[in-house]
Amino acid sequence: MADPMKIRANLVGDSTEVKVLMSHEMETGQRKDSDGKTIPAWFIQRVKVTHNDKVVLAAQWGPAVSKNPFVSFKFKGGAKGDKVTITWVDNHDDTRTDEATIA
Amino acid sequence: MGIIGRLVAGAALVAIAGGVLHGCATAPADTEVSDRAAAMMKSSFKSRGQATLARLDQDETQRLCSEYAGRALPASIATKIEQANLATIQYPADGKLVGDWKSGEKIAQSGQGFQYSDDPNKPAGANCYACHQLSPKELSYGTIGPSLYHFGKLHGYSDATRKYAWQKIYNAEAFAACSNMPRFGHHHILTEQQIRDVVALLVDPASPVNQ
Amino acid sequence: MNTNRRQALKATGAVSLLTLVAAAGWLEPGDAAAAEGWNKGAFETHSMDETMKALGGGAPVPSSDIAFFSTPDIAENGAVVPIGITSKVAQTESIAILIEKNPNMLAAVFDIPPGTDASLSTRIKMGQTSNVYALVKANGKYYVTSKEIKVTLGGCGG
Amino acid sequence: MRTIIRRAVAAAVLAGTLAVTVGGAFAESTADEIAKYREALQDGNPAELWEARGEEMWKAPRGPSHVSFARCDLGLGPGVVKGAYAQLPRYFPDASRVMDLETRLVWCMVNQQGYSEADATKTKFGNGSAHRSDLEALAAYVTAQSRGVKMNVALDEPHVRDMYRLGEKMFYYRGGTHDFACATCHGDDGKRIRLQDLPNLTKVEGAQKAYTTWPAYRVSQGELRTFQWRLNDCFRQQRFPELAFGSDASIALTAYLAGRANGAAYDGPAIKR
Repeated sequence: MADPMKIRANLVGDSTEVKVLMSHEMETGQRKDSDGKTIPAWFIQRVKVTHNDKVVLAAQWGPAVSKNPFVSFKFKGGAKGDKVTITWVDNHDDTRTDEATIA
Repeated sequence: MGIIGRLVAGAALVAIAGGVLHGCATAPADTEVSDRAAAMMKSSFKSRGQATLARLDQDETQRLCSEYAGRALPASIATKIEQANLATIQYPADGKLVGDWKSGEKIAQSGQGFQYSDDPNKPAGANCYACHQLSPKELSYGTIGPSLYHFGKLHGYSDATRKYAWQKIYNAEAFAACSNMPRFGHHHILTEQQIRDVVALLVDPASPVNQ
Repeated sequence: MNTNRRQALKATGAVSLLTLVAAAGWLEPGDAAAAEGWNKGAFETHSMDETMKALGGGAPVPSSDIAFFSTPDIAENGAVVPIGITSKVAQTESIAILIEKNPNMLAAVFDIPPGTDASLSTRIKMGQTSNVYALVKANGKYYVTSKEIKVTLGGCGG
Repeated sequence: MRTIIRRAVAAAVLAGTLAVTVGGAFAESTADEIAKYREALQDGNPAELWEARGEEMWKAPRGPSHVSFARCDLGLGPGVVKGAYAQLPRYFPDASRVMDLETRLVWCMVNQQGYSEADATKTKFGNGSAHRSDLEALAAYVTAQSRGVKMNVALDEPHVRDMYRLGEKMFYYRGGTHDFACATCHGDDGKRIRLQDLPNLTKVEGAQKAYTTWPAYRVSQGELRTFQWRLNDCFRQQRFPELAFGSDASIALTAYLAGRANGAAYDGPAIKR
């Protein structure tokens, strides 16, 4: 199973700033291994961030997103103690969900 | 390099060693640490691919430059190192020192070669851009060595300039004892033709270096 | 990482993923087409024109209301190129990143629901020096700005 | 056709905005932009992913003996991690040897957790999720617990002092096909290789800045790398044979550089090109 994400969610003024690091190879499918065989593509395709069951960010990614992806954004309406939940799904249908408390 | 060249070089280097032993002012304790460090390295490194343990065996130039590193190199030793290395320089039998600058630019860009991770069957590069500015088009250049931009333009497109460029690439220690620059000809890092091409990159009026 | 968050992460493991995403209305449990929420066609294009077609939009209008931030002109390494995009176009619905000279042009699309700032940063890969486009969808229309990012070579073994 | 459309769109975009860099960049602006690049990376360091994995590993029972690192003494007492890295390498009487962090972790894995030496060092340097390195994750966790702690390697301890002096000799040792020593690239102020700044490790400030920012997440590799890796890969590029993991030479050179960094606050794991 994939490693947990590292999520930071901090209240800055009236916005919640979310910063997330995900553990993923984000293999492009363009690289070759030492034997010259193409390494198959393996990357996160969809990301969803929710706060109180409301979607605050949704994304579709291709393999050009860097290995161990990082995203930072802000949304309004969060309060200290609320949960921010992040889910990703990759092209192998592997998935991971983690949550953090707004500080 | 031909066998005769190697013998000459060897003899010259032995001569330096003799001279240094007489004038050696290094404290015994320091020599003892140096010897132990060398022995420790022999047991701590392992041969891998083309990079065998023999690479740790120093020639006289390497030994002296290590010994005096971090302090002033006495002028007499510097002169001896330079003379010995000047004697190693070989010239092409056909006397042609200048090749194709376009090929030279590729050689200057490539850092491949002689690492245990490199394919020994592929030609090595000179990696000039790692340390020098050359063509103004390449922004990613290093500063360990001086800028060589306008090398030919500044030095003049003369036979003397061409010969100096050849010699410097072949064995930089001939002009600057304990230079940071590899001895590309002396250590057979580059072939004769590759050296010609890098010389061309520096001295050909059409080379981007001289634009 | 503080202990509280670590515990929070552990607690999450107990929650069924499906319950969680179903609650968010994102995936329906047992929906065979769930994996198709990814626009495959759009991620296999080689030009702005093709990408726009796959996204279902027309030619984007250049806009000075879109700006890059914390996005250097030169990347020391193409494997990780920081990209920040802010859109001041009213009713911004999504922000996409396109890299002209990558094997496939579209790198990422972010949907921006109401209440979320139309401003985000992430990191993308670039195979070589290229124009990078910030494509914004607002009120059904597309807007774009671009900048060139140079990718440099590095290292002594390079 | 496709190309033409793309160019046309690009041209339209270029005409419509001023966001495109004007050509003819030169050295100073290059340096400025590289500085901006590095700054932009600081915001999120994937090294944290390694730290989190290392923390789990540090606390969990492991190996044939099924024991955690709770009894592993990094020099400040069994299981004490806080500040330990800032005093390594140090002399460990139980092993009769000066050890750096990685060799000490291997020692605990072998002598306490029951691993064979070969198993403990099987994946010294990770390569993707299929070949992850426990040692790199553990090192990320342990070093992060010294963040902000001043480097304080015991140079007055005779064994450490000796390794420091041997390491200094190694630093200046020229060899190989290219005549390189560590000092070739790291013996002068303000130098670069290609666009990478080279710390002058012969000066205290240079050694401090360099040593206190390892381990680091290398964006070029997408991996967290420790100081053992840093030395190993420097020697590869020096065209030397391979520096053996945890060898005396690796510890001597680490002792030299860590000792020269004394007094500076540890600031890793960092993120680097």
